[in-house]
Amino acid sequence: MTAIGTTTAAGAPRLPGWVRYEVTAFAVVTALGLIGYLVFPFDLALLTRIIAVTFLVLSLDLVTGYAGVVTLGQAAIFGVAAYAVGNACLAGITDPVMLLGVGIIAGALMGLVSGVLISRFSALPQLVISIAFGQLVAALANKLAQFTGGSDGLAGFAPSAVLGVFEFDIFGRTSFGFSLVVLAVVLALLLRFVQSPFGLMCRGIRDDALRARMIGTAVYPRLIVMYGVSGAVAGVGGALSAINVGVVSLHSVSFEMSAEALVMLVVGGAGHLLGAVFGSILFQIFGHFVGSTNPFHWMTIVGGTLILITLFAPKGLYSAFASAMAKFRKSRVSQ
Amino acid sequence: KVGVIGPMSGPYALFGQNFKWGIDAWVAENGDTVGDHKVEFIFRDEESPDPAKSKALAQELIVKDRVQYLAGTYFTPNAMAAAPLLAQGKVPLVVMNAATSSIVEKSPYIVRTSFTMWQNTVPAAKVAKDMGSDKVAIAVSDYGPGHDARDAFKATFEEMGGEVVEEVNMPLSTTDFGPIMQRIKDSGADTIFTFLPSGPPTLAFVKAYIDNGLKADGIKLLSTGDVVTEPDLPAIGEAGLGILSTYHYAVSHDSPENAAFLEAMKTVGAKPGEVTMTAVAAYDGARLIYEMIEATDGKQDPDTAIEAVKGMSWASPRGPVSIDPQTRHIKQNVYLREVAKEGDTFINKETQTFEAQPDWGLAE
Amino acid sequence: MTAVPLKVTDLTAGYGPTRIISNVSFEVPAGRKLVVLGRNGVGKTTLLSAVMGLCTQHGGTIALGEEALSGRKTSRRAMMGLGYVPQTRDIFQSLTVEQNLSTGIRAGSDARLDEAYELFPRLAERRRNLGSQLSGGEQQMLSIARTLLGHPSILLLDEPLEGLAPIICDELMSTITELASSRAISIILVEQQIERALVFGEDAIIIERGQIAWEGAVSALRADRDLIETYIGVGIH
Amino acid sequence: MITILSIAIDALAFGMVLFIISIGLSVMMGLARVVNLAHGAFAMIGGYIASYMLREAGAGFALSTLVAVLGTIAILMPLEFLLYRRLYRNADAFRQILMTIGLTFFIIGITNTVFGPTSKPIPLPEALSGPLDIGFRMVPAHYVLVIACGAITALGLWFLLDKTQFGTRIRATVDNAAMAESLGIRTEILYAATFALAVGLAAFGGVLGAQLLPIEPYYALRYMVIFLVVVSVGGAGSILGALAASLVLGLASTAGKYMAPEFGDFFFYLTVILVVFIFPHGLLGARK
Amino acid sequence: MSALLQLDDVSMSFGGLKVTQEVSFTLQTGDRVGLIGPNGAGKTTLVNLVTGNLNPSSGRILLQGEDVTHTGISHRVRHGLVRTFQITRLFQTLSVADNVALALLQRKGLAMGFLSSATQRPEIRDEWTRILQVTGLESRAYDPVSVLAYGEQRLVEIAMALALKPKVLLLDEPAAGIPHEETHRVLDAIAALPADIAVLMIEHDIDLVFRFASRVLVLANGKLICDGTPDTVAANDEVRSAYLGSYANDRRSA
Ligand SMILES: Nc1ncnc2c1ncn2[C@@H]1O[C@H](COP(=O)(O)OP(=O)(O)OP(=O)(O)O)[C@@H](O)[C@H]1O
Ligand SMILES: Nc1ncnc2c1ncn2[C@@H]1O[C@H](COP(=O)(O)OP(=O)(O)OP(=O)(O)O)[C@@H](O)[C@H]1O
Ligand SMILES: [Mg+2]
Ligand SMILES: [Mg+2]
Repeated sequence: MTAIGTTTAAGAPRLPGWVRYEVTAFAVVTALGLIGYLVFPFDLALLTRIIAVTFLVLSLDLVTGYAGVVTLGQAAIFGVAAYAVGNACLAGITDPVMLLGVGIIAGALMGLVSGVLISRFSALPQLVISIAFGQLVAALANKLAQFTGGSDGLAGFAPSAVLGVFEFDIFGRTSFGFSLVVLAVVLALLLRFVQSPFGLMCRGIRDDALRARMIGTAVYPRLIVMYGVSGAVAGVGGALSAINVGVVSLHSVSFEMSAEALVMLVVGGAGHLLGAVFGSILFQIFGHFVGSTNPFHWMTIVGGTLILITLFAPKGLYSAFASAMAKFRKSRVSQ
Repeated sequence: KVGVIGPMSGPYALFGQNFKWGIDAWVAENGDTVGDHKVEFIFRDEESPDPAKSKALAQELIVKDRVQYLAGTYFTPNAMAAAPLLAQGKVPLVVMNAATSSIVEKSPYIVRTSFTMWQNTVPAAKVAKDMGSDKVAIAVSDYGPGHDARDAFKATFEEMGGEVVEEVNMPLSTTDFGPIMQRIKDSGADTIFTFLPSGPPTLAFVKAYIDNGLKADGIKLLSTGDVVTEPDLPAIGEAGLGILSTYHYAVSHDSPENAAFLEAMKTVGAKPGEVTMTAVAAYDGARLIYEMIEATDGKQDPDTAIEAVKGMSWASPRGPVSIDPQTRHIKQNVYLREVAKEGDTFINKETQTFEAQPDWGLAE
Repeated sequence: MTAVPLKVTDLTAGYGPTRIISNVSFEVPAGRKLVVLGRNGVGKTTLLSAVMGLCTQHGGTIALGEEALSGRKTSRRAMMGLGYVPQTRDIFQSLTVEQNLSTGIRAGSDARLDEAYELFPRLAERRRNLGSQLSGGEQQMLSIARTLLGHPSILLLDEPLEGLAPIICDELMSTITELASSRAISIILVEQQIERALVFGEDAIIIERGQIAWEGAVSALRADRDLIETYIGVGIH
Repeated sequence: MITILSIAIDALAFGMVLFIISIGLSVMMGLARVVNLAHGAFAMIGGYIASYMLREAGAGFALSTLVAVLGTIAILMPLEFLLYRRLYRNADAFRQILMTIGLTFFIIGITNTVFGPTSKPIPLPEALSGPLDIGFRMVPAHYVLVIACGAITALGLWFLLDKTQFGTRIRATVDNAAMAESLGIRTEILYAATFALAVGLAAFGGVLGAQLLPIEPYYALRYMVIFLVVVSVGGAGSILGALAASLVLGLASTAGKYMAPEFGDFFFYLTVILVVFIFPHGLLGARK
Repeated sequence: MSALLQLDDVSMSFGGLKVTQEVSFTLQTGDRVGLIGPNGAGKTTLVNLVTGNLNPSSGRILLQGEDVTHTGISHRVRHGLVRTFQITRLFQTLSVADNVALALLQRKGLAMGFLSSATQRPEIRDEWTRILQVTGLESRAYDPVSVLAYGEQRLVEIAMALALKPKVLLLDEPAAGIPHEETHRVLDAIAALPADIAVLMIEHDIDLVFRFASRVLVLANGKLICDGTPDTVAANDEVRSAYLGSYANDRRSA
């Protein structure tokens, strides 16, 4: 259960000043966000929620797509971070940026813990440990009702204005703007991160852990660190979700959430950050669209679509898109 | 325009479906206009307890579809998530299921036409006492409503001098109840009080109760109506005969209003075997919304709207009900029912009535 | 199984859309031994897997006697008499040596495991070991023995000597030579140990960048070392 | 003492249910190398057929079970041809997960529309329903059926897969399909047979396990995690491993529920973690 | 000065099979040693014991004087012990350049960089370019390893070993699958290494061994049966009958 996605082009010579790549990504995300803002001014709540979940999918891509650790317990990190933010907010830390920090720290810590547990193993045992870990956290969240509100959810907290200026409004403009900026920044950083020596090494570990050991890499500690980074990213998502919604429920730590994130990742294409973003956005928009036009046959339609995707874009939509683009370019050149 | 949020897909889709049937039944009887205002219901899918998603839905309904009323919400956290939006959006919310007592406290613009666990459970404890039970084992699902049921039963029963000899909180995912039955048996209880959310496990629970010989030993089973919802009865079958439950509605309720309601349900396509109390809550919810529209003459004025329904009382398919002006929660009769067979169909036969029960959870 | 000639005409093949070998034609008459030589990465393995139907065939024909092989499933080709020893050995890791061998025996054939143990006594000692617990050379032996148990009429050997001790190489080459003559098996041998290959083979082809660069009798190669230097590398001898 | 014995009996029965219902998945994951998240859906189809046969067609229990098994295989074989065939050789677990989840959703959606959302009972014959007195306590009579069927299934499969040429060839194919083909093994047929076997087992488990895991549309997803856990703890493809895992986890779950029900899930998953830590290669040390 | 690598009475068995029996030898600075022996003699196992892939049941292993018998694999690599695999193990989805660059980064302690570029830093880039030239792989730098022919993958194995700048290099059949006439690439690559490191090569290509080694160890049934110069080994009757076969005659006649 390793070796997912191809990274053929990763080593191709890049133009000098390759930093531009990240800057471009930042600009593109922001631009896309602004377009979303202008075209769907009344759907900002949906777009905001999509962004929060996108962080979860990104974090999953880091451990699964890049480091080859298959997990169905990633939502535990997301959810715990969200609970941490909710509790911090109730305790009086209401500044959204500070809360984001709380989420990142909580996420990173949870990431390290799950890394210690999960990345010790490989293949099926690993998957099982991740499931068990997620279920344990979910069971605890249900039990520790004084911190989580149990099945009623943790509610009743309200973050203050972003930077003291932008109040959270009913149209969700502030939520959206705040989330979008955070996404653009984090994505740019991550794009850089996965090209770094550390990121490359993780991909090496994914391919063959023993080989990595044989060039002197201490595999286990690295996976834990990778998990920490991934946890921080999931923590951003959890924090945004808590800040924007004002309620944290058991759903955010649930198995369903983990599984859905995995589906989104695979739909987009694991092993590419942009694939994760793609998958998250497309899947949720599609799900929302089907859910609102035909809620009664939601499952049939979504199920059918997933099957079609595996038939026609087996490596995920991003790869399909990328190779279609490549073909298109080629055909133009040859003309 | 009214936005309805309910579980249209997923394991709870039956109840979302019932929301729709209930509302459709009301519209079928009363037309889709109030004065010269046309009423339009828009349905959105909440699927599972996911407040982030529900909040987005509520927000979308308010800002994009510009609804004047929100209704529905099956799950408590989802209702909680929508609450802060109501004041900002000037939109009242008619809760048609979510049963945690505190929901109505989250916003002055919330009214509830369903029930709360406390409301249904307190009478159950009284029933137990009346039946002569001394030692009760409580087995509830380990989540909010389960805890409410447990606390309500225990408080009431102990106050009346009964003894609770065993409390079991069962994980929601439990399907194998053998060991739990064994534990109850070992506790020496003479009666079991249970609450599980309606669904496949309820069936397994009842089966385990019978198959492990508890029924044969004369241990009584008492529950809230969720364990024996009408759609589940055929699956439980003969074995379920005689199970007692307390609830605010039985499909077999004998009244002209109920007969008319069931008739209307049929005309909108509801299958007789699949009607649940959520349809009634939705039906009554629609009545409130019509009332509110009339009171405000179609304008967006939540204060007037809510004022208009406070204290309102009417004859619902479940019996006489009223909206408590203080809590904005529905006051209603709670019935003791027994599973019985009438012809080929299994029903919950009402055998005793507890009149005009408030939400005991808020009354505490 | 009676021996039939293998005829390859204008074969073009590769992996997916990529073409690795193109327009390769040759013929192996029944009972003849052909050696295929060439540098690393020129397409020798690809040629053999194309004959087995394990990679994409883009053009040309492969025929076994009168029957065309192109388009047939690999398992069908094997049933028709092709036996293949891949370069990577491809031992079934989770089966024991004995079970590995038994997979080589075709339905209805009277082959016995003992044949394999006679050929490689080392395997008899290790019969209960899992495939994953064999040394490199033992895996090679197992792979060869497994294919031989299928009593193929045409044997495709991809660097079978790799990893074998010199003395085993000797024995193996003589066994195969003997098999070839006693059962009239045709053999295609890809081998980097050129000395041994030249002793063994009758005909030879040399491949360069996916095409046949030279073909002829082995004796010609033996006589003219320059040929080898030109096509394969700087001879050290 | 009686308590311990009593827990042991409950555990054995629950363990056997877990086994019967998970073993098809183990076969699929171990021998066809497909992480088949639609396993629950397959079992559910079996359950629906049995329920229909028993309640509408008035057939007997044994016949209904047989029809359920064969019927499920018949319904699903086209899927083997259309979908699963593409999954065997390519080791991309993600693609498998996605496709089988999609399939599960699809089946749930259809089932829900056609049969409605309520659960469909599988009534047992008189002799097997109701309580059975075993001296010191009453147990559900169907325990006997489940335990017997579980034991027979385990033995039969173990023989088929470990002792016959079919088993050897299947495992050869799993290890390296291209090589197996090169040796003349007809892998497509083997795969199809394995698929049929796994599907039949799923349906069988769905019917027999229905007393504890009731049949309804969301069955397909509701119990999938447990199946997956049992198979993985036992080691995919290992029959005895799956049996051992089922019994151990059944015991953990039963004892946990008896002693501290409010932590039921907790003990189950804690045991899972402990077992994996102690036996990282599957309970019976699956090979490799 | 202590030996670079020293084995004292190292033993190991799989179940009942004694694969390594009280093997002792030392490798000194500058040693070029061949390790030969029949198939299944325990050569690969011996390498696995030295690198830490397997644990000996008794005996000691010293690396530059330090007892590493019970330390982890990566620890030994960081102390200069590097091997190649008989059956190639590479990062299959990464490009050839990335494979080599990873080894370089690891050696230079740069592998924990989080936000710098991996393969394109000048000092890394120059070095992998050079290594790929030495091994004749420069034209395949950007191809993923998975599309390389098997023989080419073996060269990548060697390239990665070079990138790690070993003190002790263990080569497990480095030339298998490379045409006889091209094995000089392997020798060239080794010759390009600093003279003061110790190299141990397992190989069945006896020509190559004898060209390369100044000393040959012979292993049979887990025991060292011979340790000497190529000529003494070739003349040893036991070695000839158990291992060399016709080769010994060829050599004499050559
Ligand atoms: N699976 C594959 N996908 C794409 N290209 C491949 C694949 N396998 C091999 N190639 C390419 O095909 C070419 C020929 O490979 P092949 O394995 O046939 O060479 P070979 O002559 O057998 O070499 P060697 O002596 O090293 O075994 C090589 O350039 C290789 O990169
Ligand atoms: N995991 C294992 N379990 C049991 N036996 C094993 C295991 N690994 C190797 N062996 C056995 O140990 C012996 C030595 O194997 P090793 O790989 O060291 O041989 P080798 O000398 O490298 O041979 P070759 O030249 O063929 O590569 C072999 O007979 C092999 O079957
Ligand atoms: Mg080759
Ligand atoms: Mg070896």
